[in-house]
Amino acid sequence: MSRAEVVESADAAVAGVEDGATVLVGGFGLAGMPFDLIEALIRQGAKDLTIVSNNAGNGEVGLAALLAAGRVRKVVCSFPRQADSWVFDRLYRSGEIELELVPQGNLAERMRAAGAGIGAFYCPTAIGTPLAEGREEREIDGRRYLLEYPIRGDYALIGAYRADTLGNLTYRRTARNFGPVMATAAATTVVQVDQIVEAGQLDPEAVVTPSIYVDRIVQVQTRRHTVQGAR
Amino acid sequence: MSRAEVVESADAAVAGVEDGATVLVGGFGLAGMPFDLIEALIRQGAKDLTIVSNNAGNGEVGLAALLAAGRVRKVVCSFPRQADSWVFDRLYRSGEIELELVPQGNLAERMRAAGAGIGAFYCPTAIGTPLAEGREEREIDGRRYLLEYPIRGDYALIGAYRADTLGNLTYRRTARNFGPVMATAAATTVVQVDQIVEAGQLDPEAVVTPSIYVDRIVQVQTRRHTVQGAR
Amino acid sequence: MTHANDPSAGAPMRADHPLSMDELAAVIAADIPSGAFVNLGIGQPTRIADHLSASSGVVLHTENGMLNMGPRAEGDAVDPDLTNAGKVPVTELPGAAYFHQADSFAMMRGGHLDVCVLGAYQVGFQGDLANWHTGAPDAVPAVGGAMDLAIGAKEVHVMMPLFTRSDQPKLVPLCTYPLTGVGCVSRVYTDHGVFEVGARGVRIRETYGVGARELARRLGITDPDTPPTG
Amino acid sequence: MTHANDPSAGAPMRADHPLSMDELAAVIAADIPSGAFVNLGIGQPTRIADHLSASSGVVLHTENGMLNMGPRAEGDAVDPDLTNAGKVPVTELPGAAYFHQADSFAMMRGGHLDVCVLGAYQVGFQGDLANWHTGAPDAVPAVGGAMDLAIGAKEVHVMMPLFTRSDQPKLVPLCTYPLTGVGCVSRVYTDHGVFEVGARGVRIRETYGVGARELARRLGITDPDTPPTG
Repeated sequence: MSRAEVVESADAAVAGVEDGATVLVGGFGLAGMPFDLIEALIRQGAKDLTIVSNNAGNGEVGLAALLAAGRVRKVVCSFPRQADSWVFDRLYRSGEIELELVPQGNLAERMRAAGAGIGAFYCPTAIGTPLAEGREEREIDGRRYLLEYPIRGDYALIGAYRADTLGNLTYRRTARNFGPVMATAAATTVVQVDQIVEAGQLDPEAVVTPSIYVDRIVQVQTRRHTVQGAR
Repeated sequence: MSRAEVVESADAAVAGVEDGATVLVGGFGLAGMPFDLIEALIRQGAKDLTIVSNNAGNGEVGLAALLAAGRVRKVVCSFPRQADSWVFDRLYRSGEIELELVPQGNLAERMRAAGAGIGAFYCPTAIGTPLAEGREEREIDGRRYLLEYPIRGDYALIGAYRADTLGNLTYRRTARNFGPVMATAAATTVVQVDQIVEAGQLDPEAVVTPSIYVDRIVQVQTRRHTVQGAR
Repeated sequence: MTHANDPSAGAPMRADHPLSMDELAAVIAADIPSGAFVNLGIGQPTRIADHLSASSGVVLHTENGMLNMGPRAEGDAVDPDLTNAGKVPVTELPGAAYFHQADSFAMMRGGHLDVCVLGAYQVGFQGDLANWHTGAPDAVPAVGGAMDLAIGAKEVHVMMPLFTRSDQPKLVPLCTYPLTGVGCVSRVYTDHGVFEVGARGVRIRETYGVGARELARRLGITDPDTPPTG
Repeated sequence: MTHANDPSAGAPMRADHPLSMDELAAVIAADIPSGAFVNLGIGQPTRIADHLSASSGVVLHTENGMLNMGPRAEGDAVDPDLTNAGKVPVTELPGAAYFHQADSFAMMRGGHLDVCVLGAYQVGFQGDLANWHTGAPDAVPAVGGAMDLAIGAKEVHVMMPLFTRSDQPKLVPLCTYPLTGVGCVSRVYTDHGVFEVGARGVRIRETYGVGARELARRLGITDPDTPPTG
């Protein structure tokens, strides 16, 4: 049933992603980005995707490669404009890709809401700004709030550090970022990790993503990239 | 400023609690209950308190002792009725204490909302039940939800396992329960721990409550109690 | 995540007597799909754990903040910091994880649990659940996580004796006790039989020590789907 | 938790020249109360970290999920899994903690940070902030965590040059650029002076290399609180 499956390859991990799917992609810049899963998704061929991620790709790798391959119809993100986001910039300026800009905290909280069964929530972020347009406003205890709705994914592709065979996850440092939230918000959560260990090998007090949120795990030789001063 | 203070005694830790204050008290039954802080609060003498906690006391210890001392005007909780909740039962039946019954998940989520700057949220819990009375209802995507507001505390009294000198906390097993949520929801968070270690001695990946949420820490010889089959 | 429960999964038990609660727990345990994430309510449903084999891979959730909860703790294994939702000391299985209450209820309310099994005062034919309050004026009300489980688990099942001590059915056309959740229960396990309930009404899946027609008559069930034999 | 910032805390700096951004960073660092929890925005504000002494006990938050962030990482200390909000590799101080994005923004939006210091395109006399979008039709908009910090930190301070390259003031009666937040900024640190802004209008706290009257005239500030000397 829901129990996580350890698969042999990144290609097996992304099997079944349909054209038009909404895919949550982990990472803040390149930290935590699931490079191998994205490359497998490019090989897999699904197109017309909606990608939910904090950024819109750096350089030519990861999310930028998926965008360059023409598979993405729309990006939902908080910070597309970076020094090395030339792939997205070109597609955006030529009208080949749609952008929904969401403040970073709303991006995280709206995915949390999806995972937590919250129908909508009132948040003060963006009050009085252009990003409040089209949103319902309400005053509570003298403060103004906007109504925000959940963001759900058909798939989440995330990177973590260690998994046990049941699917419990730990992360490394700030590469944790969106992984734990996205894992709760997708119908199918796919994780690439550096290492898979036996159940019982992770400290139960230090598990960050409990196994219930994980569907497929693949162990890879994770490559790590830095972006110097990019944002 | 906000930096946590290590104090020498439970009495120093609860100094300043005003009559009429709202106090969030950690623990699920007796697991995680901050016995020493509650006993110090009884000695401190604040009265007319509103207590927010999952239960309403067990036996004669902890929260039950505070209730027995006549310091509590109102209890906000999810599960007051237990095999050994005779102190609360007597006060409730004699009309000496007010009860606001909140489903456990709403109790937790409403305190999280207080800590997270959420003005209110829509939740499906209690739809169509007597606990929906007086709440605003809304249909979202074909499902019915109730509007829930934050619960804030003037103080939170919680038990944890280890603290470092900055105030980072770890917990033990299911004694974690409400501690991390209450720590975010109170103006002043007071923690009793088994052990205080130097900054750098806790694994940064395994910190559960970051130091920013903690105001006062006291090291005690925590007594642990069990309730056999009580609930 | 796929739907945890297939109504045809449980091999019907042929019994010529009403089941004890322990026998019933074994029936329920056999119905739980391998690898499912399950919450067992306080009271009778906790017995189900005793009938789950380790090889089933069923993972137990306890709402006070844990996945992969093990059996009740005995003797030296008792740790006051490790209890189930009934505050009974329990143990930890390999692959366990601890989390706080907001995270635990996010898990419950977000639809991630495959099955929960709860006790009940009454269940309505349409799946309404009443299990938190008798409505008696002198009763101290207590709800705990029951309403959260009722709206949150993918499948809400009930385990209860079919009749009260005064022989009143607890599976009823409409609940008279205060509700815990509306239309949330899909299956009811009782000592006299197993029932599928919900928007299409009630259907008897199997019976124990009583004929289906007789049981349908006693409960006032008129659904033609009810099988003719028991 | 108490209010982090006392407007009288900063010892006025007497300078006979406009400050460099580095000198300004030192002024801001000196204003930050000991033990405060602080978020430094990307760009110029990150320089402030270089002027915070370890003994100040100031704890830096980075919105990508960390408290007690250390200085920029160099050489072998670079770990691609450990960056600041500007995606620059940084280090970890003793007492650090990591958390995920929803927890990090709960911390920001819940009012737990004492101070954040952000860069800006414009600040309005009433404390409006514009720092995410020039409004140019061909610009790719990006907001990141700016709007969350604007509504969340107890004190929102801005660090910016007071004039654009074409000598237009960036502290203005009303922002013409798209807003990040309304009435959220309480103090503006610039190369020419420090300003208190908000509902009661703008007040010059100190000036660098220019008289307060002259500065008030250039900016169109008419507040009588403005001190007569600079």
